[in-house]
Amino acid sequence: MPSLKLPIVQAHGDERAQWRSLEERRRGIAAEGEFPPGAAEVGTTSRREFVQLLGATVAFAGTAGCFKIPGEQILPYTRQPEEIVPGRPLHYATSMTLGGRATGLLVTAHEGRPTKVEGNPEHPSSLGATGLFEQASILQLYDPNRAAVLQQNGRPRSWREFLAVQHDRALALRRKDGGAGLRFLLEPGTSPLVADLRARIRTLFPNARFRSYSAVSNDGVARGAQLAFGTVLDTQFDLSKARVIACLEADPLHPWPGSIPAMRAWADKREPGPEMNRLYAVECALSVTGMNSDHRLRIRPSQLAPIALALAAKVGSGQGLLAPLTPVAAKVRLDEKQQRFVDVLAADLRAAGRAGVVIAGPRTSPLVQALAHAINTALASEAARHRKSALHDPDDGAAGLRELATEIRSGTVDTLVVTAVNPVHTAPYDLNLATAFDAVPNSIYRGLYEDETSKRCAWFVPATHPLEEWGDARAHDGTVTFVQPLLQPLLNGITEAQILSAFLGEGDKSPYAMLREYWRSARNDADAAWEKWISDGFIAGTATAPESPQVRMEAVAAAALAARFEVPAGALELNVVPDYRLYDGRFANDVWLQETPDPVTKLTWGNAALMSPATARQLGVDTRDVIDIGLHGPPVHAPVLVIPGHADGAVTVSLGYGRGGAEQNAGGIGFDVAPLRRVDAPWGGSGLTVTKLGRRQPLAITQEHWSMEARDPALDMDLHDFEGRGRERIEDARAPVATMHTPWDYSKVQYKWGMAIDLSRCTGCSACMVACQSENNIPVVGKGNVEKSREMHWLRLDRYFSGSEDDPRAIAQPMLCVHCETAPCEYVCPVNATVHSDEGLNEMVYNRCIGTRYCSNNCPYKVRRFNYFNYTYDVTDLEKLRMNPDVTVRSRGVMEKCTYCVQRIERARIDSRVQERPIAEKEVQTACQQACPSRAIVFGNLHDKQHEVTKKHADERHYYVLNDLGTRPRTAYLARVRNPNPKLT
Amino acid sequence: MSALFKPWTNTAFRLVLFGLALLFAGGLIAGPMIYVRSPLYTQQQDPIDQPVQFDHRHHVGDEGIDCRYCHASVEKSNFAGIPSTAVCLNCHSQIWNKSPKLAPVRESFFSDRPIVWNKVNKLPHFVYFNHSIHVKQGVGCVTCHGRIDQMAQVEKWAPLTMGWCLDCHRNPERYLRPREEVTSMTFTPGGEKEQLALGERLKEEYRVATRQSCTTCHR
Amino acid sequence: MAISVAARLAARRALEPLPLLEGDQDDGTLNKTLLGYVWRRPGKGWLLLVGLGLTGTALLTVAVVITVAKGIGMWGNNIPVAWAFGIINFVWWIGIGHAGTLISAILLLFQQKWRTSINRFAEAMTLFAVLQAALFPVLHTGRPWFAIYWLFPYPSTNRIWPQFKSPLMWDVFAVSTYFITSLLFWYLGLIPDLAALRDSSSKRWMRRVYGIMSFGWRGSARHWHHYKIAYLLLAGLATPLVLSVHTIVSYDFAVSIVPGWHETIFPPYFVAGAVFSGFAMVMTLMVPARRFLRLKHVVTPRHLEAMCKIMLTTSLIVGYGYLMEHFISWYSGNAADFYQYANRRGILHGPFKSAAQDPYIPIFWLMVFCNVVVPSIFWTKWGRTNVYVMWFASILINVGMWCERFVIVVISLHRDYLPSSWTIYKPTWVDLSLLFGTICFFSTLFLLFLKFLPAVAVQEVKELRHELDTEHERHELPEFSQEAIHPMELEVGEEDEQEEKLR
Amino acid sequence: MKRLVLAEFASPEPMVEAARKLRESGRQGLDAYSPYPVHGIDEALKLPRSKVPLMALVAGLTGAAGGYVLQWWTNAVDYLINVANRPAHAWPTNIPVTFESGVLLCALSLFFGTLFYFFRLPRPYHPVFESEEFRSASLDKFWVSAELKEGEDGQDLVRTLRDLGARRVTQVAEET
Repeated sequence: MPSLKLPIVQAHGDERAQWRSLEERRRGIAAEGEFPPGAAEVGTTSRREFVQLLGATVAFAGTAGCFKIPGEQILPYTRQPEEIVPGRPLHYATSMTLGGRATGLLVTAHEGRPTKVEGNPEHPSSLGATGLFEQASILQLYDPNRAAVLQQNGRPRSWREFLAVQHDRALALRRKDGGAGLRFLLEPGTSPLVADLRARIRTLFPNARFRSYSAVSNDGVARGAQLAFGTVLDTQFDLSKARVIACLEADPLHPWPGSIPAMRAWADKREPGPEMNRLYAVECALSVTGMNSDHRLRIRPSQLAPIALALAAKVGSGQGLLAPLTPVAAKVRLDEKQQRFVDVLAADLRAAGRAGVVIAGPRTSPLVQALAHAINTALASEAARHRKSALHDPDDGAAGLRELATEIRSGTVDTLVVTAVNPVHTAPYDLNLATAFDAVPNSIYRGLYEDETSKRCAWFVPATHPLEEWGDARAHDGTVTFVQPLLQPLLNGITEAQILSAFLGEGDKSPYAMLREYWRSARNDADAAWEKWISDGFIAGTATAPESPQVRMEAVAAAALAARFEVPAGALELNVVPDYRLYDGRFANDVWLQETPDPVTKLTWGNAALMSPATARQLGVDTRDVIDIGLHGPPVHAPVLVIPGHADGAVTVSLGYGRGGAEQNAGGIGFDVAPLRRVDAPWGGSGLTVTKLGRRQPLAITQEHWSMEARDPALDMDLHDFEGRGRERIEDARAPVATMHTPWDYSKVQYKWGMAIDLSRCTGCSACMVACQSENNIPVVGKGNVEKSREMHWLRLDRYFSGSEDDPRAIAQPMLCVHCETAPCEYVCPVNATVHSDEGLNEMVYNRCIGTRYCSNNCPYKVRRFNYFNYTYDVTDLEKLRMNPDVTVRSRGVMEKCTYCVQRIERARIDSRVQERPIAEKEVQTACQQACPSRAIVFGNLHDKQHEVTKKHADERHYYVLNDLGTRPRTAYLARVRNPNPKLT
Repeated sequence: MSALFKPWTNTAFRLVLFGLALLFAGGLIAGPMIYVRSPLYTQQQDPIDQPVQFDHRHHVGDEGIDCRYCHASVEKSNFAGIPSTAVCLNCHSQIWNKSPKLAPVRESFFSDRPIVWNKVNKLPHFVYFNHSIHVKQGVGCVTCHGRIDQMAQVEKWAPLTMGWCLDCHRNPERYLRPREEVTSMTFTPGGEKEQLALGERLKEEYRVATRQSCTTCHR
Repeated sequence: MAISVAARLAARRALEPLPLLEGDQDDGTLNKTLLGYVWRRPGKGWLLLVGLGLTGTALLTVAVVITVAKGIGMWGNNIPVAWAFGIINFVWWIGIGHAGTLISAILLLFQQKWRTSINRFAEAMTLFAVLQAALFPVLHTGRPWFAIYWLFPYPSTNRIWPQFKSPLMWDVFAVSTYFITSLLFWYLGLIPDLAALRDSSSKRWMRRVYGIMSFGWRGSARHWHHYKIAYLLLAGLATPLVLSVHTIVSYDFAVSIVPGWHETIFPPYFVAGAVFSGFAMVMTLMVPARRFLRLKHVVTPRHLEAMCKIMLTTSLIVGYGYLMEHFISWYSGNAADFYQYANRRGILHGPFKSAAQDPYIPIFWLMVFCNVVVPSIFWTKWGRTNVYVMWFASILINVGMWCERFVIVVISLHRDYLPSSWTIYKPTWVDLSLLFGTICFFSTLFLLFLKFLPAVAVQEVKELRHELDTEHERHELPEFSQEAIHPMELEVGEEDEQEEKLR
Repeated sequence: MKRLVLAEFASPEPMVEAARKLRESGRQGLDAYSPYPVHGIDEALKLPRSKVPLMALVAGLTGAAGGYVLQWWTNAVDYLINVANRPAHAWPTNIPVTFESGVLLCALSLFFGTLFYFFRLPRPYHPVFESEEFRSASLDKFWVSAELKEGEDGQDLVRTLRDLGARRVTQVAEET
């Protein structure tokens, strides 16, 4: 019997106290009142869960027929925690930090087992939504590859041993020279608790040094602010105030840490009409933002600065703040197309005035940043918000690493504490960090996995997962946010705070105690407000106040003058970007993210050298050809992926692959780009060498075909077109189709479920895909099966290109079961395994399915997925805990597809009927809807005239995909309307 | 030289053919269909041993303890709930607190290790049953679990096949009872006719809307 | 002016049909030639072929076991191409299985005398072909252990029934009915010959075996009395049945909405294709068989020629089908439909450039070549009388018809409505061994049949000879009985060569 | 115990002739045997019209009706489910199965009915098999059999048969 210890059951000592306090303070939807005891079964595995997994592992899983149901056992609690009602999920507020920016979360737990991550509606950086990373973190929590053993040079050690050793050594260092040999390399953080610990360590070890490092650094921001304002400021953009948005290599429409509010604000202003915003993108590789832009200029990275300068000069046009730039800009040479773009954009920005904003990407050069700041200040843009950065250390990319490396080589470093994620793998190759780390006598690495870095460190300390730890952090706007555990560390993880406290000689202090004490000391209202803070997940009103700094124009102009723009003609340029799915590689072992297609390239399980069709022709290569690419360093083997819309003469590669750690899933996937990065040029440069190896390599791409081939599933039109001919296209696409059958009468039933997807809002970020996977226990099929196009995603994002291959118009379309009222899949099923419910859902009954796959053939949307193998047979006990107990784990040989999250509907239905009331409007949300940062998906009862979904179904933009087949879908799509500048079209 | 076959072969041949036909019809069709309907397959009346000899006859019958005292989440959750050890000791810390029969209970409580019960009413993993709604709509415990108060050792009483579920979901009025009588082991409205009358009334009153859509139970 | 006698003879010769039986036959000689070989010891060639067949059958078993044990994932299928080799092979074999019943039933109703010499042979082929086909519908499901009984309407404890609107349910009934009926039809015809074997055998135990198999048939007039009618009725029954079966198989596609499947022309064109491939397979097997079983005197060039003519006719129907599909796809103005066929032919793709780059285009053209171009050789008398030509042609036709099913199943699916899901299908080794394995299994069964049962309906041939005698048909054209030997003499070379092949 | 006189003829015609003569002479228990159906023997023996077609018709109609009712009852009555908004009882979709089930039952009745009912087979033993020569009946010779009454020695019958052109006449007795 697979059985794992339930933290609540084995809780003891002051841990128990925490759990109690925490549970009293849980926020959530669990029914009120006194709860008499109930039972949980088999450790954390709930009854449903357990039987499912048993079913899934037993051959012939899902048999209703020939086999008796095997014996089961029930393990009730000995003492029942009050609020736990077996079979009823609880919801806890916590948060997850990435790049030092916390996103507030609401996590669902079944019998103490977190199973699903949602956004915290009140939290400023979540607004109820989540990105891919947050959604996928639940899988990481139960990752069987996670490190579990604290070790010294490979020998297991206990935490207390570690404390003892380090304490003595630290004391020695301190006596010697005030800890001059003590170095900390931390993950960029904003935690007030950690800040406090650091301060106290400094007082003990005056000569110790702290640095932070993350491969995905925002170094441009810091340096740019330094240049423009003379001080380090962090800039956020409130796009609700913006009508004209210019993105210079910026990607605000993908849920990077802290960009969810931007996505929401942008989407809110995409309703066709005068208030509609307009998005310009200037970038090298086609980005999510680029796909959603109204105008896009593709440029080689080296061309960004000149264009920014030209733009600034043009916006200023000789007067006001930007005047000094006009003479400098004279040296800029733009081709006719770029010139035109810049002119029009500048004019548009000037016209927009306060409603205009220029966003420079976080990794662009300081000059570009400064110019953007200058323009925004000149426009008095209301969208740009400057705040003091909440980060502990300046975000200077790999610069800190370089200093550290030199210090180590000079032999001054005795003890090195690393909590930064896997620097040895992500650091630019010219630092040769691996050998440097070897030279440190007492190096300590805290990580989730035994990765490349742990191999180089004397001590390895397993890290806690965010869902296992007590802590705090600051949101993108500085709001103090709390991290609250949903269970005790499954694998003896240690928090960053614990590691730091080890050097304070405070002994083994629980993270909870530390946090509690710190806040008690930090705020005098802590005792009174503590419960509210924890249950809210953050302290309202703690956002950092915006500042309005002066731009040091002369400095900017000087920098612009000094800048050298010309690049050797014909030189190939490299563009390194963080990966849309793996970030910097820290999520490389998260198979959900590995199998989520890249929003733009639709590539899964690996990275590739992206280039434009023209460049590919010029280099004589094609998709899947393996090439050697090198930039002043050892070359790396990379498969080519030709992608329309990429800038010519440049190659884009992404971070995070080619991992060599102990993570089984990440190993051997993709190629490592570190050899292409140097400390002074971490994001690429010119002079890239490419040699064709004459070898080909399979790529797991989920969508090979780019064109819509005249079927127009995704309607995409310009504003003026929408007021004219386009409207007819939409009306055709929703015109009723003649039928022989009298439509089924749904007026009698209380609920008529339907969905609406607004293509104007959808950016294609793919957060919904991961949310769906998490909610519905969707299996991962692996690279080989994706190559055979057997991916199982119930919800996929189709990406189409139209127009020219070089400058295509791209659109993303979420495609999931549209629940046709006259579903073609149903009448071909010989065994009634897919039929209609009384409320009009297209039901898929796994246990009746015999897998003829006829339904899939007859589904014009191809949203049905087939279990070609038993994808769950090797799920470990640990992973079983992750499964959603409300959804059947499908066995081999059965069809599956989107159910409109029927398990949520049924739960709500039963609750509402037990409480003798109708289901409330927001009570049933599908997983995809809940996750969507831009609120593109709406779901609900079409009988409810007030419901948003009903309104969307009446919207003038609504239509049905493949309407002329007469399938009468329940999911309506809202045509995408773009707002191009007439002067550019 | 006589004929190829003896006269008796005629009869033998026919018998063999008949036997084969019978074997096919019985062994391949009728046999299995009878088997899956028999307790042999449905596991009704299978004796199931429990770590503690808990006697429902005594607790329910004699003491008349309400089902919900132990199966507490039956009105709130899909799962009726198995009492935690603490609940047992609510009483048994006072009475029978020395009884060797209860040794495992005390052991569990003090060692903080759960008692491992064996499940009696098992459903396949793809079936989602929810107690709360059934209790709310006036389906008596006894309707599905039988006369627990007469079982020394609880056994599966109903076949729990889909057909059996549908019986009630198609005409609930045959089984409904007043909410306050749900946990009663002995409630009866009288005969068949009274039950139907009562059922029809309660169906209206409780707005019972039994569903037969697949996703009601399979998700 | 007067026409010379020679010329008149020549003219008559051209018009007169070739004889159905050659040489001066009587019941005795027929018994010797048609039953005799059953008692002969199996030849080396036969043993060799059976050996090969069994090896292939073993491979088939492996493929089946792996498929059931690991899942359909072992095949190349994907989404959108959820059906591939499994269904292709199914339709191909079912199609082949049509000739037998057609020959024995329809030709019987039309009183075509020439059927008698080949019907038993063709019926056996039908049975074994349908047996191969029957393997796939269950095997290709994801959970065969349920499919095997959930597809039948039996009262289950979960009260749920099959869904009779699904063409797959129609398939279940059609295929099983077809197999059972063909089996009974074949066996009923076999009974008198089994009795003949019983009585002509020298070994007593063998006589016992055949005695039991023939249920003690004694050729009583009272039995013949019912027998004739029963046989005729079964034939009358089998005729609409054989047409219905492939019609229903075509519904699997025609009833769906997949572009390239949703075609009203499918039923007739599938039936024609089935007859086409069926006759091709009979030809492929008959040409060598009549040589090695020494059946040339009963299976004469006349039979071969008749089959050639039928193949020619059906190939024309099929060809017309292809043409119409493409024409309508353009005429209807439906984008998805037009793309579907443009993508098959690779030319005349209109605005859809991508349609010209499909990797499956050669398969389409191979199909056209084999099914339309090759059979047109039968327009010539030479093509219809030269066994080399018709033998190789028949093999090519089998290939072509397999390609046709590939074109319909795979090419249609891999380019359906939403381009986002378009993909390419590649068969795996399991797919290939399933195809190859069934071919081997089929040949094994067939070889066993040839060895242990009379390949020609002896009693019917005897009856035919008797009729011919009484009609004095042979007396009308004495000189032609000489002439008619001609085509056989031409074959001498070919016989040796074929014998070489087997040794 | 049953006794038979068997007479072998070289060709069908004399056999038919002999059969007719014997019947006209009012002899009971006549039968004829041939490797293939022989023209004219039916009326020679005055065999009644066969009931096989009737049986086939009844079986076929039963099958078809059963098939249709099955589909209608299961899909439209017993468990009515909304399948793709199609009518629960859609007669056009029922045609194929109706037809097939009709054919199936008809074919089964034709095979087993004739074999077991009309032919009274299986019957591996029959008095005629007592004679070795009778083997030719399924190969190339034509036989007539006549039953002998109680106490009849059958010499005259043998003679008449010889006169009718029988090449060989034997007498067999049913083994008991």
